[in-house]
Amino acid sequence: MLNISNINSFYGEVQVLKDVSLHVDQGEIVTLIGANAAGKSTLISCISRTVKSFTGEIQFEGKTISNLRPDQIVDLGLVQIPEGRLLFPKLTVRENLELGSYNKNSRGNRKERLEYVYELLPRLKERSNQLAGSLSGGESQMCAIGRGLMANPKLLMFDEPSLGLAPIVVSEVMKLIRNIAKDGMTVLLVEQNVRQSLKLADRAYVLENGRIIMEGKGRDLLESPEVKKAYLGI
Amino acid sequence: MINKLLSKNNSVLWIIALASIIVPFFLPNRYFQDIAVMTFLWAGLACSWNLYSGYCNRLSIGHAAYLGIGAYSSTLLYVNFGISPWIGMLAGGAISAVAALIIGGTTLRLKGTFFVLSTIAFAEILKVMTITSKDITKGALGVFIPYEPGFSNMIWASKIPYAFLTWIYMIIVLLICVKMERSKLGYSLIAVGENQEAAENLGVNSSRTMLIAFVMSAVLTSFGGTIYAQYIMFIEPTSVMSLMNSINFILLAITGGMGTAFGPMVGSFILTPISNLLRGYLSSVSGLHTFVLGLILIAILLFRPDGILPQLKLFFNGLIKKSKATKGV
Amino acid sequence: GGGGNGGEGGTDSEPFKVGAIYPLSGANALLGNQCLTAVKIAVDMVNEAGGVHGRQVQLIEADAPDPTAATTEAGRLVDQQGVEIIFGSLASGNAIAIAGVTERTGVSLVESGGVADALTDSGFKNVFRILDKGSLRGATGANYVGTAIADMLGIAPSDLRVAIIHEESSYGTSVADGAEAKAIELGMNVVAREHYATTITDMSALVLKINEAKPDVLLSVNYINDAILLVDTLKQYNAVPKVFMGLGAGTTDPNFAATIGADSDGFFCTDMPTNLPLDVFKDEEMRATVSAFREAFLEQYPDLLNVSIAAEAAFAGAYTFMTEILPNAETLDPESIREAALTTKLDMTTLGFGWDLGDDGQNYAASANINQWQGGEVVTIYPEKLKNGDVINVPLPIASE
Amino acid sequence: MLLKIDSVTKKFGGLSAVSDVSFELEEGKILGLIGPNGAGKTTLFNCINGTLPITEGTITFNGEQISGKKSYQIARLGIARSYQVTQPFGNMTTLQNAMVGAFCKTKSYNEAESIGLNALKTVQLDHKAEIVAKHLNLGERKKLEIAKALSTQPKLLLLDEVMAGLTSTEVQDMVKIIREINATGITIIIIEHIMEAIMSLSERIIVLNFGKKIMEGTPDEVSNDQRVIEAYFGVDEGDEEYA
Amino acid sequence: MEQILQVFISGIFSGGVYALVSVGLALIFGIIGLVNFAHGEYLMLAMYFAYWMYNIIGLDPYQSLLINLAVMAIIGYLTYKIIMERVLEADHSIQIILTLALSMVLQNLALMLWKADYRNIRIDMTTDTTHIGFLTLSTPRVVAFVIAIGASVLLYMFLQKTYTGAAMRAVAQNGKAAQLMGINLKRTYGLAFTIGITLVGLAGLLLSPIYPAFPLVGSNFSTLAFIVVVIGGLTSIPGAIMGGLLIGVVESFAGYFAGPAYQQAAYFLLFILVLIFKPNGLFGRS
Ligand SMILES: Nc1ncnc2c1ncn2[C@@H]1O[C@H](COP(=O)(O)OP(=O)(O)OP(=O)(O)O)[C@@H](O)[C@H]1O
Ligand SMILES: Nc1ncnc2c1ncn2[C@@H]1O[C@H](COP(=O)(O)OP(=O)(O)OP(=O)(O)O)[C@@H](O)[C@H]1O
Ligand SMILES: [Mg+2]
Ligand SMILES: [Mg+2]
Repeated sequence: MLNISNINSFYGEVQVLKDVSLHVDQGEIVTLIGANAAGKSTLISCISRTVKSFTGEIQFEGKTISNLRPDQIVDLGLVQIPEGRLLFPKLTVRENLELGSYNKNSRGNRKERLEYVYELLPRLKERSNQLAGSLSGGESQMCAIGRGLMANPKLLMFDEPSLGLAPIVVSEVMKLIRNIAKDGMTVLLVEQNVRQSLKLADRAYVLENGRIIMEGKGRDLLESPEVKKAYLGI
Repeated sequence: MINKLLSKNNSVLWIIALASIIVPFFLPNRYFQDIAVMTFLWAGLACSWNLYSGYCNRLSIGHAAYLGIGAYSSTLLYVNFGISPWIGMLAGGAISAVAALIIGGTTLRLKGTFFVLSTIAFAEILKVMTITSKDITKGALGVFIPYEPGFSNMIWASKIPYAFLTWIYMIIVLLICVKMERSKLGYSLIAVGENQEAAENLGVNSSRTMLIAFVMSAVLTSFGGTIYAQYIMFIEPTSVMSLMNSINFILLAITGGMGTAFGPMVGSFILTPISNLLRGYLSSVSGLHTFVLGLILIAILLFRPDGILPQLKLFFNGLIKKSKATKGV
Repeated sequence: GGGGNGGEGGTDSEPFKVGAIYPLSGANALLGNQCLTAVKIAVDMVNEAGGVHGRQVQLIEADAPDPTAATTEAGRLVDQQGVEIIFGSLASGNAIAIAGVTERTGVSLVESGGVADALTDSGFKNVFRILDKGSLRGATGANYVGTAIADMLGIAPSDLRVAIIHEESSYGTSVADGAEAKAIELGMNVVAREHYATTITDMSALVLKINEAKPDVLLSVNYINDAILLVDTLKQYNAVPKVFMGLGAGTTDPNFAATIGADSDGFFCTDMPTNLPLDVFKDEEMRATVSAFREAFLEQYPDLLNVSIAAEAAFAGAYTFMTEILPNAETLDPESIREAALTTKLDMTTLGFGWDLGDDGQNYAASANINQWQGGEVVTIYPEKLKNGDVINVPLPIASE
Repeated sequence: MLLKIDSVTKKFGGLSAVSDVSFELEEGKILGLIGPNGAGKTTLFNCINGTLPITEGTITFNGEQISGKKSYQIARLGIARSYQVTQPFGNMTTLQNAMVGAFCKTKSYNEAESIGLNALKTVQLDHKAEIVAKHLNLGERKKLEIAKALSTQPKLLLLDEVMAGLTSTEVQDMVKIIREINATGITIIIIEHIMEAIMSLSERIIVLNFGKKIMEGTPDEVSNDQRVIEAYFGVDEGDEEYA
Repeated sequence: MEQILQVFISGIFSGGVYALVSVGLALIFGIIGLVNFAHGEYLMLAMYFAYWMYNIIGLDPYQSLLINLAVMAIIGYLTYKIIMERVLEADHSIQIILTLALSMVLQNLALMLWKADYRNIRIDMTTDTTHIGFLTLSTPRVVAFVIAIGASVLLYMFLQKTYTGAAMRAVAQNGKAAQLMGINLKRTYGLAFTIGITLVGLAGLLLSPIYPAFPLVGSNFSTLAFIVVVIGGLTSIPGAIMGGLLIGVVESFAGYFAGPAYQQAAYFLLFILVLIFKPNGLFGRS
């Protein structure tokens, strides 16, 4: 479904991604783990085209998308839930969600999407008229996920959804991702929370210093001694 | 003292600043010397502006007010009471300090754009006050300084003493800026400009820091105002305190590089001669010279948004590297 | 630059350089450019007639939107270009700044625009002003109100309510000062005095306030744009006083009547003589000069109905100085020029008044006329010798009540 | 007692973000502060260091009442904090960032430079001393937060989620750094959602929920407390859940 | 009392035009975060354009409304494309200087091309008055007021009720996030800038029967517009409208009670008072 080949990306003179290739198939949960500053967010941003300084080829459903605008990518059904949530603080929760369905293919059935999201995340319904800026950390993350779902994406990319969340919320978020995937959505998950995300994933990639150094089934990687040492501190 | 200030990055710029005083001696006539005087004066003024606005990254578009206070204080003392402008300059500085305390006290806590626009408001109010307080300031008629050359009158027949005076003014302001850059005040000021709350949490008294810098900036500007008045020998509110003058401070500082000690100087060294020469030689089509100046500015900003100084530094660093490389071989 | 298309003069010496400094950009650009055009025409005429002391005149122009620029540009003309005379400068502030430069170098400044008293009261040696002082102009207008108009209205001067409005630059201020002093001297009731910035965009409050004071006569110093806005607003609020006495600048501008239309009939304007009929000039030669100038000027400003007073003054200053004063100077050094300027007496210049400078460089033969708009034309009412029409519409038919 | 929090309440409009919280802290200790998102942990920090005025209660530091003082005054008395959302002075170098803090206690440029450099060394950031702070990555920014705070030479250090976004291995590094800092005699309060870190560092832990202190105890006591499990840890549903 | 009411009402009506000039400025600042110091120069361009339409083709400003707005929209869009788009990410100070330079360029371009002459449009309505009870109102100002308020309300509805409006508000708060919602960032910025310029164009048009066009006419209004916008809270459209009316009234009262020389000082003083007591403007959120 998503095919990335030989991506090299630069910030100024610093090379952040080095020859990265990966693919995500229809219906999968694929996770990308890696230390801080490994380049995970950069990779996601290359896919979304909010980072433009890269070379290489990105294909989505067989079409090359590496020269489209960010909004065109969203229109194709490839949506990112960004690191740090990036809500619209002065809009209400509901307005935030509605903006999620701004793109062409979800505008039409905004009502149903909203129902769906409220059903999946009842907390948001309670808060629908609150300004997003005053939500707590966990609620903000819920809102960001809900907003991503509103776009009715074919492939949803999560960038560190568990960052700064209380353990109980982290579990909730992980469950949520699993449920979304069960509903038929494809997921690319970027996480620092290696243990939980590997448990969740069908397949996983390990990114280190901008290079993919390992790939395999989630469970297998969880057992691998390198991963244990490098990311789990065991 | 000077030795310590000659830090490695700035040595080339110090050389340029110090050496620039020889330029007026090589200029063919008073016209070009006049431009040199204006260049030094505006370099000093822009550096004074930079002392607060540049380092703290909060633009004041009202510095013409302090220029005006400096010009009017010394001139009125001189014309009415025969007090030497050298003393008037200090008086102007004191009045500016008071004005800056009042204005700063009310506006420094304002955020970004609110602050920027409030500075315009204060300058305009001061201008209106100057126009309407006819009994003291002669209002719109302006004040004319009789031509009586003499050191104590700060009036000379030749341009050279003015060039010295404005150059010394510029150097003093530069020294103060460079000294401040490497001091607690400088660090605090830059930090406040970057993130006020975070700075406070590191023990920076942000309002005090800003106020001190703001007052220093106003006082230094007003010294320049006195020199300006003694040089032009005529001041009137609408031209001295004009918005255009306020804007000129910023034009020079940003063109050269805001928030660096030498940036405003570089800006003035480039823009002041250019704008004067453009006006001198493009007057046959009215408006052409300002039009061209505007285009030049737009071009600079679109292609070199950090100002010219960083570019210049890169250039010099390149030179230094090259010379080292050749030596190595 | 103009000048020097060579030809019959056969002058082999260097050209005689003169400068012109006017605000060609910025807020005063409109009149500044007209003045420059007028000076250019004067230079062309002089050159046609063989130049000055047999030398062709070369004009070098400069733009000075403010006094600082005026200083620098005066320096350029004097020190870089070597001009001997500067024509200028419209704005009094610029004139004073230029005088600062010319004073140190002995170059003459022939001023035909700035009216501030300070220019000739400050002891400058090389400043020669052909037109009247601001205070005198204000006084002339106020005097006419106190003497003639009070009579026409049948109100004793001491019962006459006058209001003064002026724009707040040095021009407006100095003229209004003169007017107020005279009005008080004549015992009139000055019921209001207000000033405003020319950038004003709405005069409702001003008009309402002035109207409150119920003036019979409004003495008004404006530039053109604000003059029109003022009259429009007076009309809207039905607050036109019995007599409107404009004091120069905007109210004498041909655009004033052209824009306001028939309602301008009866508005007074005190100014230098303007657009005088040719027959007032003293001889055929002068008539030819004036008409040639007017023609040449209007050719370049086809939209204008008449030559503006600022341009007429600029022409008169330059032309008179080059054709009447300089020939009387033995040589073209500052001393002789000054002597010629002060000793030459003329009973008429192209402005309609004479040339008779005091030691201060002020032309004491200059005096303002009392004019009135009639049918879109400026008609001179006073002084008697220039008079070419009778007063109409006192009080104004559109006056309130 | 180095720090004494006495019935502190902080209200935002109707919302009590911190409500009636009291505790004491001895010199030299590390205190953990946990609780669900929005429990009021960061707000409590903001109250202690004077960023926010408190609504009720008193805070005493080193025997001196500090509630009501401005944050720069409190910083000078010896309380420093790091930000959950890092707040570097983006256009200054890493060293200059630290020096801003160092000027809190000295006027001398050279002294400030050496204090700053030391702080950077402590957090292992000295190799980036000349890098402009906006170019640092998240982990480095977190370290810079600590270095800035350290360079004010505090007695009490408030650390707000300095480990969020780090992998376990990096977390262990950071734990070491914090221990070292503590070993120099600096008292620490630490907020963290990463259990492996907070459990191993803290001697005592305070749990906040809806602004109230619901529990105070040793790591063991806290992790076995039913209220805390319900409110914070969640019931461990085991591995199978994700399959 | 009647007189005071008259002063008040004439203030309100001149405030309508200020509001319209300011609304465009507030929109551009609110959405793009760009302080446009060249705003007044677009007012000038529109006034010149209205003048030519009247003088050459014989259409009065109300007849040439649509074509004038279209031209202003094109000019606005071109400015955005050629200049503004390149500095969207630049520092505030760069943007300020850039727009200042742009204003120098436009003012002097006008001077070069069209001379410094004042270009008046005299239509019958120019000096017409409308009477309501004992109140006298200048008819063109009444028209300007009504259209200004109407246009501002339309703009507000547009922002609140349409997809594109929502996109603009989103972009204003977080450009990157908006992009991730599928919003075309640059196009939205371009649209906001274009609408802002079109609105100031409308203001110029409505002003043209009462005020002449000349190269510096913009500067007579732009400082004022900034004051209005700040009083209104910088980014708030209703704030700009209320700010405009407020300034109109203050100016009017100051002119009447203290004298026209103090009009400017009065609104600057009001401005400072507002900032002292409400540092984020009357309608601004902290
Ligand atoms: N806008 C930028 N300018 C310069 N460098 C950047 C920029 N954004 C990221 N970098 C650098 O690129 C590298 C990779 O960053 P990236 O954010 O992709 O890492 P990450 O794997 O997502 O890390 P984290 O776990 O901290 O989110 C880091 O060294 C970072 O400092
Ligand atoms: N300035 C403010 N105005 C209004 N409400 C606020 C403000 N700051 C915080 N709050 C609210 O106070 C509550 C406590 O917030 P706080 O940031 O202290 O939580 P926290 O415990 O640090 O959470 P997290 O673990 O997510 O960082 C939250 O509900 C938050 O929305
Ligand atoms: Mg990341
Ligand atoms: Mg927190």
